Amino acid sequence: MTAPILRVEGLGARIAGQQVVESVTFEVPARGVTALLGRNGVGKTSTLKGILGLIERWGAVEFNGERIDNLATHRIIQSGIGYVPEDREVFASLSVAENMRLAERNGGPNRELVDELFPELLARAGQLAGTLSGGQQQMVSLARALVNDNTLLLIDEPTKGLAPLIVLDVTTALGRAAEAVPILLVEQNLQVVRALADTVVVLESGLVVFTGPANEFLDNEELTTELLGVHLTDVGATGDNA
Amino acid sequence: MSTIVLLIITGLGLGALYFLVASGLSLIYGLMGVLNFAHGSFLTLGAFAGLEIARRMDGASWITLFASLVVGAVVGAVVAAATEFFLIRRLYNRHIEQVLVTVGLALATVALFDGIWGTDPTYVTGPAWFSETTEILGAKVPNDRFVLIIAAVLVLLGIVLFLKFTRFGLIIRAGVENRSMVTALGIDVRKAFTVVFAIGGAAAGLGGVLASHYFGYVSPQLGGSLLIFAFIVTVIGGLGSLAGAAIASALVAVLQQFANYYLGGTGDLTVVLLLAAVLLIRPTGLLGSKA
Amino acid sequence: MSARPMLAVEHLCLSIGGARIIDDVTFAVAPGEMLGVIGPNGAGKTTLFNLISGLLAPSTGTVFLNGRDVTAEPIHKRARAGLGRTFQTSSLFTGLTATENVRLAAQAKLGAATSVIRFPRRTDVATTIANDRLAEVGLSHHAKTIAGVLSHGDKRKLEIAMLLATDPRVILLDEPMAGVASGDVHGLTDVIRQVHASGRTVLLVEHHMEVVLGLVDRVAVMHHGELLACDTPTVVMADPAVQAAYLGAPL
Amino acid sequence: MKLLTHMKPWMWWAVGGAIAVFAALLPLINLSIPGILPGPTYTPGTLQLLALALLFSSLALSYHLLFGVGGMLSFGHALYFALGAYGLGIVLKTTQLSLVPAMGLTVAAVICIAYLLGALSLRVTGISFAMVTLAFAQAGNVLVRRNPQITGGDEGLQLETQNVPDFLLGVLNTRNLYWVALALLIIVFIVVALFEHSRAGHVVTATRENELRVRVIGIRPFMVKLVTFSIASVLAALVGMVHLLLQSGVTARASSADFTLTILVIVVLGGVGSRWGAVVGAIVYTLLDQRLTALASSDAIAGLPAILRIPLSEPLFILGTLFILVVLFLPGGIAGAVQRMDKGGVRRNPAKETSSEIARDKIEEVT
Repeated sequence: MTAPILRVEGLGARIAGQQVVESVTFEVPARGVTALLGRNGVGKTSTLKGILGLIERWGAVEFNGERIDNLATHRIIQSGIGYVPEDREVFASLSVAENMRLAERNGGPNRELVDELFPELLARAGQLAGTLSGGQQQMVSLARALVNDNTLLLIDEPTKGLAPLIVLDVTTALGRAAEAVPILLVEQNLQVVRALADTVVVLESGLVVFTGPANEFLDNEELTTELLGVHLTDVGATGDNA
Repeated sequence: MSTIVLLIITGLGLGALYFLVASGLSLIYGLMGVLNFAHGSFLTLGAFAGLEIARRMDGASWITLFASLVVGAVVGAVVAAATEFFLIRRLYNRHIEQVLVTVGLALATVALFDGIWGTDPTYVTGPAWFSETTEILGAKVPNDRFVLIIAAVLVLLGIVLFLKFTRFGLIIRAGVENRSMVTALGIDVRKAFTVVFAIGGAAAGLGGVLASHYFGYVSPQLGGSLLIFAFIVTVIGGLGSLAGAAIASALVAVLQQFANYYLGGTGDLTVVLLLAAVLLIRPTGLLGSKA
Repeated sequence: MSARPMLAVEHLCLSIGGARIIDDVTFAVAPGEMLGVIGPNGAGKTTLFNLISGLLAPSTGTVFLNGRDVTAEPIHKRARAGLGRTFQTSSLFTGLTATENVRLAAQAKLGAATSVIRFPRRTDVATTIANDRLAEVGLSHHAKTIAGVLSHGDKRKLEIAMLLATDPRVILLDEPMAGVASGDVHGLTDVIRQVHASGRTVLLVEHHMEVVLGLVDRVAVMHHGELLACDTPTVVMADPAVQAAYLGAPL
Repeated sequence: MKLLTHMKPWMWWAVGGAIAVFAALLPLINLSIPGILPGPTYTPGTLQLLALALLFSSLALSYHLLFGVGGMLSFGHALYFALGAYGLGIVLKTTQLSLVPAMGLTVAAVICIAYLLGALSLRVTGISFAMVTLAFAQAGNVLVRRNPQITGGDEGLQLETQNVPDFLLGVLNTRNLYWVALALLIIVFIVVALFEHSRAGHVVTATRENELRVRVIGIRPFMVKLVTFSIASVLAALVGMVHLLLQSGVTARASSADFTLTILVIVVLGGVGSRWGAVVGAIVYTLLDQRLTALASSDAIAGLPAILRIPLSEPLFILGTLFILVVLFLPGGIAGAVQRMDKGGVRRNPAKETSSEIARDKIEEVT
């Protein structure tokens, strides 16, 4: 077993004086997709933001063997972490090209991969990002993270509110990205989790309650019911995935 | 007719001064959410710096004027950047406290200017051409008005081009929209804060030197009195909107001139009434988005 | 159904910058009914609540409360007409005590909430209501606690107590279980069940399927701003389109 | 230690009452505090200064109601102080009304103006509200300066003494004015405290915290904010009236933006959200201002090199700098600092971060 790329120990976080993450401890392996699961409001997004220092946090975060919990957000990102936020957060009044230019470090070494994954964005380079569809905005958001040479990606609900066909596109793109870079993924769509994740970490009330291989968790109906509040079998999980 | 032309051009000249103050206020507010009460002091300091240069050089030459403009802008920029770096930055995201610090700074600096330059106005003379007039459509327009208008247009153009074509401009435009996402792309947004303060300070310093020629004097109160109109202009134009500030500056100042001339010196009151009307009809200002 | 619906929306649409957030949604809720609203994240459930409670104005369409068109009314008028709601993230007056929070809501209902000459007393009606509602949700022991320091589950209970104090006829609950520990889910479920049993009409947005299926009379499924289905839980859950939407598209 | 934390509400009122009685006795006793007071407490000069401190305390309390309780950051509060002072001055000058009816008339006018301007300014919130109130106050300032035949312009307005009772006039009666100022402070303190505990007070506090939530439970916050704004304005006007009597006149500075900023400085210095803080802040500020002015014209300063002499001879420079330091390093002002000391430097609840919340903590204990 190789050393984990990210080690989170006793991470807590607070938004506007309110504690949203209690004490979270987990590791992200140096390859593959690790899915961070749990019901709405358990602190998944806050955990990602806490790792990046976007909200007030405490505890230890080690990236590539180095402590990053005392660094400012932009330093953490510069050290090689790509972030795709919930709700995309593209700059609506900037063009697609400007959104990309803002994100690129060292000239954007993975430009070709991005162009290949999202050819649509090339055609719409001059368009204001605010006028794109939800799916296209998600592509911009993903492209902003993929264009750089990162050693870890934090991706928050990339399929939220997207049409099924776009979900497929996004999943494919994430699968491609995961071949090169480990990913910590927050995702509600269990089909996507099943297709991508190797490991799952499950949160409840700001604490980690389960860590293990993805299949083991997803196949255990008792666990998914208790921890995610979803009856997979009740509604007929569609079995194997692409 | 000639009176109307004179009033319009004089109004635009005054509007240019308002814009030079309001542009910085608007940029700073848009990016950082800080209402900068010390902005008037940047202007006053720029004016005094220009004055000191003029005293040391040949008072009435064009070179002196140019030098005082440059020095005024540089001093404004440096002091504004220092204010951001040493005071505002320490209170990151605590907007009320940031406003309070700029209030304290405004009080302290005006008192300091009183101590250094005295409370009485110091009179300023520019190149002889400034006090001459040019005839336009029968109106004898004092020449300094043109300089003011040209300067404001150049500043507006400069800021727009800076925002559009430089990397800092890109960061600032993105930061106005969503500051935390800018840092989440690995960019140190605080540098942009300092840059914005410096630009605002430069515009204010430039405005200070020009204001001293427009009014014919410098006093420690100069910045404070212009600042209040700049506030009104920013609210009417829409908080954080540069274009709104430009339009409102012209509108407010021209209206003020007309009211002063035709309604017996009620310009200032008319401006406040205009503000009240805008608030009633459109609380977010002319070009403001959601408050 | 012959009874006039307590709450109805007709052809509700909301477009923001060309994007359809809510797309032609029509449904009605009978008096005393509990309707669950489910759907994947970003499907428009909270937006729907915001339209009903008046936080947002629809692009087109109408909202009826007890047969009356309230589409143009401001938030506080709808609240006074008997529409109460909670928020996804708990929203309390964090600097006031639990009692003070609930009392404010009771005062809103009783009128003279903003009276300068009336002082809250231990014996007045509003305080009595406040204490009763706190007892109802099981928070009496925290009456004097500052709301900001309550546990997450207790905050959600306090929100429901505030809601009850305004004595609403229609209640919109926006993810009441969000962030609540498993251990507290049952307690909170019981509270919601009681609220419904007292004859109130309830709309419930909730991710926690167990809670939804165990409580509601009918389920509405939202997807991409559209109403995919609206029927009893068994019928809705058998619908293949719903399965795909809720668990994610088959890959 | 933790003395304040364990005090019951009635104890606070008892302590306050004792201080008030002591303050009432000051003109009758011979107390000297060298370095702080210019002379013994029975002398008119000292009483004048103390009365001024009491008036500033009342004014700070009225601003506390607006900003600390209601969360409305107004930059135009001086307008209402000036309305009181100029209003009463003009009524006394132009009519034959005696003092009390003249005050009544002025209050009625202030209520109308405050209601109207408040209704307009409250259409916007936050920073816009601050700028709009500033603009209205500035318009008032312009009116005062541009109409010298009515207001005396920059020269200021002299008090017309014809209809003012004799016991409020003249240097020898300063102690009567001192007592009036003290009575006013007690009244303002009680009014503010009662308002904070009234239903409207709770609603406005709630609105400051979460305006949307207030609307969702069925209350329209606009009215209650307007009422708060109007009460704070009338209190400020009352202070302005007594100030007119105490100073035998009023100058245009009373309506200036600088004067509002001074009130803001006092409240922040004392601790936002704390009634006691506002009172203590005003007393500290007034005494400091007076002492610094004395210092500025002293020989010790005149002998210094320019780089030290110029800043030190400007009291406002020192006060402004002090204010910046308080904001940067002393969150919660004097009240916050006292409370931290009382709690032995340990904060009870780490979630309460902002200065106003720390100060609010204290209010909870008083109630």
